[in-house]
Amino acid sequence: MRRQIPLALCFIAGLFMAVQYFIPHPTVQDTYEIVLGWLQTLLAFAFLLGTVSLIRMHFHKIRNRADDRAFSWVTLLGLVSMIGLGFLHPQHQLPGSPFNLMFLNVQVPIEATMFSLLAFYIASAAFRAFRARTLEATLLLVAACIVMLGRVPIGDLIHESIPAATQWILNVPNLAAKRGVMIGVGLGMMATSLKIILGIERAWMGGSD
Amino acid sequence: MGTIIWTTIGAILTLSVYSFLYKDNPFYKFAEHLVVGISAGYYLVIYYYNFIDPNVVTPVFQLRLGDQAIGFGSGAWWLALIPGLLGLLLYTRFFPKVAWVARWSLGIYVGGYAGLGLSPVMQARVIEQIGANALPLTSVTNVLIVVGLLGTLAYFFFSMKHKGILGVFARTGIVFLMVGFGASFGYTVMSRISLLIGRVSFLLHDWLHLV
Amino acid sequence: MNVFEKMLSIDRRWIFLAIGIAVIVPFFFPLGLPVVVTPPVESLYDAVDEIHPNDAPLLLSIDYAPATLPELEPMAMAILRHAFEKDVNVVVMTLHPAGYGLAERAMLDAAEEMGQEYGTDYCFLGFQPGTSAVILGMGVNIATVFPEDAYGTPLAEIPMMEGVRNYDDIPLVISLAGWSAAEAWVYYAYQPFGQAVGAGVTAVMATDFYPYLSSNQLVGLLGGMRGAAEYEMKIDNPDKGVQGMDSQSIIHIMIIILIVAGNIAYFGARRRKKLEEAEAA
Amino acid sequence: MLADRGLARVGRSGMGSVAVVTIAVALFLCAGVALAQQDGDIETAETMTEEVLQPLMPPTAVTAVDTPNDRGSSINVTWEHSPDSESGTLLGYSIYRSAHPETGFAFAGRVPFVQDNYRDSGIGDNEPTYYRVATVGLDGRESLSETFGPVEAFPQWFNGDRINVMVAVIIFVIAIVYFVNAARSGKDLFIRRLAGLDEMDNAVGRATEMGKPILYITGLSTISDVATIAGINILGEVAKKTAEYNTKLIVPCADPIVMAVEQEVVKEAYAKAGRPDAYSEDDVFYLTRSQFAYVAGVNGIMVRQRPATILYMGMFYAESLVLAETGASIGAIQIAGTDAVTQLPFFITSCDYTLIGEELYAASAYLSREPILLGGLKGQDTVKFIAGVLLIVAVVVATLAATGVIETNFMAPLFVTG
Repeated sequence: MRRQIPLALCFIAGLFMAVQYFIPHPTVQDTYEIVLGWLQTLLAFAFLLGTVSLIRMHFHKIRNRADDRAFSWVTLLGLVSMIGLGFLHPQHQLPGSPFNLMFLNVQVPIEATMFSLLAFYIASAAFRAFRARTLEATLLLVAACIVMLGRVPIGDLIHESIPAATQWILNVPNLAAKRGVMIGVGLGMMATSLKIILGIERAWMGGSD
Repeated sequence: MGTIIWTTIGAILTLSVYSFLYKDNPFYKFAEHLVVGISAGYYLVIYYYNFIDPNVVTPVFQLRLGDQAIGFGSGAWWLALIPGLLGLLLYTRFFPKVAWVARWSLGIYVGGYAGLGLSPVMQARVIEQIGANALPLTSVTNVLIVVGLLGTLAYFFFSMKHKGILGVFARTGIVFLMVGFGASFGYTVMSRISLLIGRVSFLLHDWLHLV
Repeated sequence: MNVFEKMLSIDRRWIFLAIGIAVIVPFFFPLGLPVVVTPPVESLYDAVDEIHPNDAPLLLSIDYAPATLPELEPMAMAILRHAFEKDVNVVVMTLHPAGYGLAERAMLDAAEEMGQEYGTDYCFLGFQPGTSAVILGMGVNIATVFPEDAYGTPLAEIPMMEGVRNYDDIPLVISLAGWSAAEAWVYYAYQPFGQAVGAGVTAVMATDFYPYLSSNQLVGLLGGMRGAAEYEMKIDNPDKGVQGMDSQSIIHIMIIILIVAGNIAYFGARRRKKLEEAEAA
Repeated sequence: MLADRGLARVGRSGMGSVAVVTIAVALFLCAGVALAQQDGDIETAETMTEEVLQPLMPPTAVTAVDTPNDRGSSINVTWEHSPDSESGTLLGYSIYRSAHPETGFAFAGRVPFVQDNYRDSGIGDNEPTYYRVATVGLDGRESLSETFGPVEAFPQWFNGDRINVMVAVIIFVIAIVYFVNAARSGKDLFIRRLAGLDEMDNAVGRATEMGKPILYITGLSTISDVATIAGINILGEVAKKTAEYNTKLIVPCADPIVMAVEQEVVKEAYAKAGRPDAYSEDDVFYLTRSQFAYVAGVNGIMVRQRPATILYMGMFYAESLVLAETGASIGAIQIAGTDAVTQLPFFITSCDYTLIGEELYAASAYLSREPILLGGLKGQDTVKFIAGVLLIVAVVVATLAATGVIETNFMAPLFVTG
């Protein structure tokens, strides 16, 4: 019961999803869409699990009088206010609703700023790690420098062939490497999927036996 | 007026995040904890209204009297009970004694997506990629692309020692991989700086009206 | 600790500070770093430049949405300034539902700056859904697709639209788009009607458009912020594009210098260490 | 004596591999022939021509067939361009349909004049339908073609465009199952060294010595990305080690289902190590689904809890470098593994070791050394070998075709899918 049923369900769901790909008939395709809808709905249900986990962790921090417990209140307050605004305000998604304003003026700017930290980190990473220690490392840093130069106008001034070289690197070695990675990854994905469906790989339910 | 207040809030939070570049501090902690809470709440609400409400609640509780096909696909209302039931099974995790029942739902979820990782992947990532690479060896560029792909594939051989001809190919593969990675790195820099320009423009133009 | 080791152990926050300065300074003091004008931009500039003043209008289709605004709005401003400077009449329209406000904003800003008058120097047709149908229809008769302008005036009553019936009376169309609209202009305006079309697209999309240039289906092309900067240089009016490219150039060069410096320090420190070891032995 | 037995084993497995490869290539070629024939069938159906000339010349050779390999409700209408299409006097073509050959033709759709086909969808299955196509002039005047019909739309039970995909999937399944079974029967399988994984033990050991936690991140995606599943599989192996060494393991999650599965994985690992009490649900927890809010939270965990080791295994997007640079700044040992090609350069730059692409999928087999998982890896390599052989053959054929030595590139249809 504890292991056989989940493994059987996993097998049936996996087999169906793999086979439906070859059957365009509406009987199968409609079922496929229904099952896909189930999976998405299941994820939506799981958000309550996640939210409870988040609340519990911060509740424990507050109860254990952890150093940063004041900030745990901030998280809980943000969470509760968004859930409250979302469920109490019927038109929560309309522009100008409190839910939408919080999203646009708190979540969006913080996330956009976190994203823009990359401009700083890309520089510090290049300084720290781009060392011509080996042939491979040298190739990596030379290719990166050429492409960087080729993207800005100064590149043309340094040497007129830099933009063309950039294009060539992107279209030839880069393309070949990407395709190779993609094929390998495809096989890896398929093997992992197959091992899950057949119950060979069971780590997702806590391992074998 | 409202706009100014909201813009100021956004600007202060923006600066709080940038303060992390100097070191961890209470401003960053505040912004971090706030955005985790707000975004977690946001997604809970959005997923409820986009999936649970139309796929379970509406068909089961509001339209059960009408006997036309409702909800998603062409299923009847009782079909909507299934995802609802699977979803509720997940909540057995709150009760340690029956927590293992949640694995039934997880089994369907994991198995379903594993199945989707089989056939479409073979098409898009393997067959079509080989087809795109079946180039006539009539130019240096084509020769390099074919050699590069074969080399990269050779690099990913696990069950043989990289010696002899396989070793030569695998070495070639690493060369292509590294040039490719360097190129992607260099190519990305510009768009990341554009993001930073965008944030600085928000601070200097939209908020402070300096420029 | 010698100079190499000091370089290697530099606090990365100095790098962060340098990046921050490199982005902020050009906002206040545009450096106007050299921007080389490439042939696709040159030919688009020439095409606009050759339009007769106060005669048949340039059709500018501002087809971008907010997401691609930073890259494409500088292009719109530069082209409008160029046209207005030369007293070229401009008809503005959009094929993107979210483009209405953006197109109007760019048009009004440029017109105010250059002292142009609505109706005699420029006009705004607004938005019509159905990309390919709109483009094809305008090739037959603009007034059937846009019977009136965006503000409800019939086209016949707009002075500058007198004698403008279809593509025969429009020397050039320019589409600024972060999606397939620019291609649609090639397919449905150039292909059937032989209308001259130019385009401005994002940096990422630009590589896909080079084939159209080499087959002369496009008269010119602006790619990303850099394309805008080049156009701004052509019209001697450096603005957002040049500012952005200032920051981009400085930071790109700075990263390369950092890489070189890092390597010099690394190999310097290693060589010194080896020498010391040799001495000790 | 021992060496002899080893050789015999190698011989047997070699024979098996050769057999699998040969059968695979043969099957795949058959699939290609089937595909090529299918294309031929459609062409013969198109050869019904009727020419009618009118003032504004209508299109000729109007043909309609059920759309192949679909779910029904759709018919493909094709025609030959009206001679007027060259003259610049055409706006496009209008398509009309009716249940009767003579009357009741209703407008179905319009296409620009550069097009010579139209897919009429949303019609009933198994209902006889007649089609006419009209040229539409710039002035709106239309000129109708002859009627074509009847034709019926119907759904198919098999997508013939994907026969090559199906054959390839079957070959793949056979290869994996064959080698897994071979491994079950106790064959010793070689696997090449993967530096990042050899370092895993040291990395866990280092955290234990320093008395600091290990941070494990499976990326921001859901289970729908197989890379996430691979990350979960590796977590199983890592949790076994942390349970054994009694090292704190922190697993912040961005997806609630991934969290549920990972709690299961870690809890079981601790139970099996005889330390069920050492597991706390506060160690495997959910932060938020939102990309950079999650990053903000994880950055906070890094600078405050200062893990000695950080492992990134799964699917990553633009956040990879923000995470890895923050991790580097606190001096943690970092090992990454992802199949996200665009993020690999950043992990390679910022982490101590990086598993590239497929290496991520090999990791759980490598770490666990379970024979059946290693067998799967051998199967994977076999299919990779087949892919390489097919590529070489296809390149040779393409070269011969391009240089005119052979007439057609008969390999090309093999790789066309629908």
